[in-house]
Amino acid sequence: MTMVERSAESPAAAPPLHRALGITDHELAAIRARLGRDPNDVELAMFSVMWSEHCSYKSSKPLLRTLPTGSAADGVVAGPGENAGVISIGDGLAVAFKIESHNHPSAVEPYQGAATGVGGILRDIFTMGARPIAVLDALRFGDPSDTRTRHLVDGVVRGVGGYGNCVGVPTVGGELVFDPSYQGNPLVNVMAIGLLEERLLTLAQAPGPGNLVILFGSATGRDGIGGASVLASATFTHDDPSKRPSVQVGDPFAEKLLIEASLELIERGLVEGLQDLGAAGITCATSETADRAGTGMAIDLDAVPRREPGMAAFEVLISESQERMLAVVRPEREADVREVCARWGIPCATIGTVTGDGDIAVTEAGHEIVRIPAAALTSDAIVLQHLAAPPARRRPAPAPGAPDAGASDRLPERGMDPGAVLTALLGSPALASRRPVFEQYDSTVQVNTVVGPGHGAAVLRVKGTTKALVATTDANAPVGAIDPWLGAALSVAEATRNVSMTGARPLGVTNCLNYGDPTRPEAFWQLSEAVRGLGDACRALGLPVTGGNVSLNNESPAGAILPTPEIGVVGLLDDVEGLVGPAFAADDDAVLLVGEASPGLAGSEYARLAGGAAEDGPPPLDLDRERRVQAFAREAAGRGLTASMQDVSGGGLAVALAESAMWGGRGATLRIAVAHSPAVDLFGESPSRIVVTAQPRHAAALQLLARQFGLPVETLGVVGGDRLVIELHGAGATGAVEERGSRVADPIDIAVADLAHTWEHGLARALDWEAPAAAPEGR
Amino acid sequence: MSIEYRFAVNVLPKPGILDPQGRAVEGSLAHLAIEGVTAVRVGRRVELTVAADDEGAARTVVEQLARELLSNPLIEAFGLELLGATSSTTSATGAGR
Amino acid sequence: MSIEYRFAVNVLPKPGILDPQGRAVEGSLAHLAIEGVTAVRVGRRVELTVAADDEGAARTVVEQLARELLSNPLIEAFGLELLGATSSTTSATGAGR
Amino acid sequence: MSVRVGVVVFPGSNCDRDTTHALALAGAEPVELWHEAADLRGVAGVILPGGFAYGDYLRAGVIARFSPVMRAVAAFAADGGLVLGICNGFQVLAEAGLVPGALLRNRGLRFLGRDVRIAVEQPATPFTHLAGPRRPLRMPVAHGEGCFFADAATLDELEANGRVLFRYVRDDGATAAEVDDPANPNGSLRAIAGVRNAAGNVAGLMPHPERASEGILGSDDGFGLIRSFVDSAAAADRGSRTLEVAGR
Ligand SMILES: Nc1ncnc2c1ncn2[C@@H]1O[C@H](COP(=O)(O)OP(=O)(O)O)[C@@H](O)[C@H]1O
Ligand SMILES: [Mg+2]
Repeated sequence: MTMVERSAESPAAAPPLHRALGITDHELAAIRARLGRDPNDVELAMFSVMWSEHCSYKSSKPLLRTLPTGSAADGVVAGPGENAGVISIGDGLAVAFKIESHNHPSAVEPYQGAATGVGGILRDIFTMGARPIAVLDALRFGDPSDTRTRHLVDGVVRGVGGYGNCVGVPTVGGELVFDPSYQGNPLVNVMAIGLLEERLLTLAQAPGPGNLVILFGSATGRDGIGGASVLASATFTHDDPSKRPSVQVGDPFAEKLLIEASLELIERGLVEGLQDLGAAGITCATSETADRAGTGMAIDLDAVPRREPGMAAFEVLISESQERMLAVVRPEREADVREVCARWGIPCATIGTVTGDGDIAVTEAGHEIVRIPAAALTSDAIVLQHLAAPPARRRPAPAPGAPDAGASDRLPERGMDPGAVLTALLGSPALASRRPVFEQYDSTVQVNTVVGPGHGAAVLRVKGTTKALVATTDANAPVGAIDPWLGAALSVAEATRNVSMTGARPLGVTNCLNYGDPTRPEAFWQLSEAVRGLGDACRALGLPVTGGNVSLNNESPAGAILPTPEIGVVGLLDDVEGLVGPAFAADDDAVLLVGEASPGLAGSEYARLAGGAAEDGPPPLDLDRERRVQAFAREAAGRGLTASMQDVSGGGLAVALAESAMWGGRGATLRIAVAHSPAVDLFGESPSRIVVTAQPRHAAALQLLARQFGLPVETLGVVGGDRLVIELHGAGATGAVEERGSRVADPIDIAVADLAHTWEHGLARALDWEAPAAAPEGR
Repeated sequence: MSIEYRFAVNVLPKPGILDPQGRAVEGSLAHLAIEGVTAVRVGRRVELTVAADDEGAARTVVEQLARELLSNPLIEAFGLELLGATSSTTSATGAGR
Repeated sequence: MSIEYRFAVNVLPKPGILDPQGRAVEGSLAHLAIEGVTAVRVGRRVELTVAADDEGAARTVVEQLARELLSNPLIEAFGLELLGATSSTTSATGAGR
Repeated sequence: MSVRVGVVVFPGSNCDRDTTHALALAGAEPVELWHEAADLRGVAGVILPGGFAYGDYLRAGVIARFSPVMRAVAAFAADGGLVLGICNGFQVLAEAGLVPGALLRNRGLRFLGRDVRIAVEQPATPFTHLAGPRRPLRMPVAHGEGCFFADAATLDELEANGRVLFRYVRDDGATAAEVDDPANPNGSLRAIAGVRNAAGNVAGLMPHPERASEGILGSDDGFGLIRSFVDSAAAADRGSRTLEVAGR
């Protein structure tokens, strides 16, 4: 008699097991339909984790199907559905990359949550036969002055470093964003990149009935029991102890051995398929690999090595113990596999065989305790239809957490001192240097790091070739809160633009969609609009979406997070010698602005600084212009016309110029035509704009090239001196004298060293960390 | 006049929680030619002096410290050990070692 | 038939050795509004089970381990604590906590 | 024929490939030395690379010290063989007592990965004689336990006998302070970044010369140290065990 039946007989007792496991009555009916009978308790537990949002994508699957996934013509070797996307880069090599969230575990236990997040995404990479070569961490927290936030930032950063540093994969980039909406629900999204020989590409499949199923890596304990279903899918509240399953603890040393052993197994052709164990543990790894190959598996539970005595069958089946892998191996190669594992000191056990019946069958002490069609757990899992409805009021809302009364009046358009605004922006927690964070990461191990964290996209040379990979992550959540389509499209535009600024060609996009409770029509609308924006932007830019991750239910009792479409991009530079950086390179170089500002301050850092969002909405995005701007940048770099390139993003044109000046250690004397208002032209964040510097002899050719791409171009001035001087001219610079005072905006005139000082110290001050130790300049 | 109590706080991974350090130590025993050692758990020990009117008050302070700062209640458990007490106000550093 | 002894090895920085962790704990006391705590030293505690014929033999093993592996004599001093003993050969995991 | 230089691979070593790469650039033939084999395969010098041997659990370097390969390395060193420990390798050598001192947690209690500058204190050693004219040298550190510690008498002895090989310095070459000086990333006593044993044939340093051995990586200041080691190993291979070589 199953628990389900017992509950039905005594309705007054505790809620039925399926509901306690997070399975709705509707879902239970769907499970019955697939099995043709009632599930037993163990099977129910397996369904509960496999049909969780986290594993099944039951809310997002139909949306994700609309994304462009590319083809062999785009070089795509493996796309969504595999552990990571893989794209060919020539020379027989390919790059694997993927981004994933570990938001809820990090909220509970920041160090271990972040550490195991890194461990999990790395396994997705080396499972495919790729050696992990880089990590990027995209982090979002609440108010930096809050004690709990500081605790989380400290723990998460230590966790990312604690794991990545130990396994020897450099952390080369990421993001750190503060917004009150993340107060109860921080975001920890981690992207990993790997490099593989294309011939070694390995898929997460279990082909060939009769093949052995081998589990290797750490022993199985009670880690994260219920983690997948409860931690990752139910709304998180701090005070509900029942939703605090045992925390998973990461062991980066074990992972390092797992990387070496797995790559050796693949290199020697010893495995037919390989899958890491993540959420839902053995249940997920067995059913997904079998389902992909159209096979089944017979698993002997007693063969699974355990860390703890007395574990129940369901615990072994859904445990999320870290650092484990599942290999499908031909019987005659079992001994070799065992030898490799033994040499790396890794426990290894044959736990079953591949079968032809399509079922996951589990025996314990000789009795069959589970028989479920693999498809029912994975490809044929339930799909939910949710209602999507835009919010009733779609007028641009005040920035969350900001006082909303008279928001537009708070914007210091009138009589503002642009120099003071620029300084405030550079020292703000949003834009200040992230050095105190990324210095806790090893960013140079593996000797590939040409450009590490700190100045735009990361650049990694590919040994044995002239090539380099360029990577970045980006998400525009504030605009996404106002217009989720635009937020997602802007995120793609900015991430790809960051890559194009180096002269590299973006290869593909991975994404992590961090949204709220999909049963709320507004949250589901945000998600569907974001997926539409992601797809539209990628189609416009001609890029495949090769994979990603969806994290829903990012809500705390205080409310939902800003919808956050995290975008990861990898690009290819054919010749690393042609790399273009963002720093002003030489005195007397001409400074040009390609693209033009459009009005709209909502969602900008300037609006945040001013304490409210403008009433005018966010600036628009013209995807075709974005494509042309990036194509121009690559062409200009390829022809060797550029001395530096930098896109205009957070903090607007003034911040972009200040960064180029600080990073180059040299000033500039510039004049900016104000077409709209000083705030829009200096600090607005309208997209598709880049600052290009060039030797004077190349300036004319650059202007011509820009016009050939149909892009507006304007000469701003020249590099030189040790001050950043920006004068404003044009109609908008004066305005109505009676309203704005005689001088609308004084020129900016600040020593570059002062800008740098403000920028370097802003974050440590905001977090109350000890003064950041400034590293020697250069690099 | 308050008394100075020297306490030790022992923090260890909770039973069932993975202890990678303990595992690494176990794995290295063979190299040391040591046999018969099992169940190694690696934790922290913090020794400190607290000035208070009586042992109960001192214990309350140490317990708060252990709970909020020295241990992570999700994955670690702690125990207190009283190492000694001196009624003077001179330092009790090192007592109990 | 051997006896299983559960020991703890307490390892602490020698007097005079830098202990930035101890200082960091002291530095954060104010945030917790804790007063009267001084002389904080942060070290390591390792608990382990050793099977031996008698306590003396067990102690010898633990001492070797403490000296060679668990502590660095240049900077650390250690002490042993016997937590318990069971005469069966079943695991004594967690004893003494 | 190029000289065979051994690179020890402990479980958890993660700079072994980087070191191999730099050695090959310097013209050596890198030879992997597996931690479980007590055989040095006839190499003329041994490098213990960076990483997290055995996870750096317990204390950095301590567990690795007991692996079979370390018995062979100790014997090789006792016989005058050239041994260099980089970062984690330095920690292993210190734990094994093959170089003096101990490496404590960074004073800031955080892992630090950044470029530092080091001065070569002893230009005429097998580890430094080809360091090149650039002073100071810029290269990355990446460690959580790199604060060099020894008692005052030992420190005096090291200084008096030219056993301090490298010190952390500021941009202008001035020795960094022990405390609150960003130029000294871990708070090492007397800003010591690298030392050698009394015989002069075993050395360790915390910064990573192998990560600063190509211009494309931002600095090739470390390559001179790699080349020094390869050159000295080649000389030892030819039978000349001269440890002090003339400066350039
Ligand atoms: N959490 C982090 N980890 C590592 N690097 C980071 C992190 N946050 C920011 N960075 C790095 O700091 C720099 C500035 O970040 P950001 O402003 O998001 O870059 P961009 O404006 O180029 O998109 C980038 O090089 C980025 O990779
Ligand atoms: Mg950005």
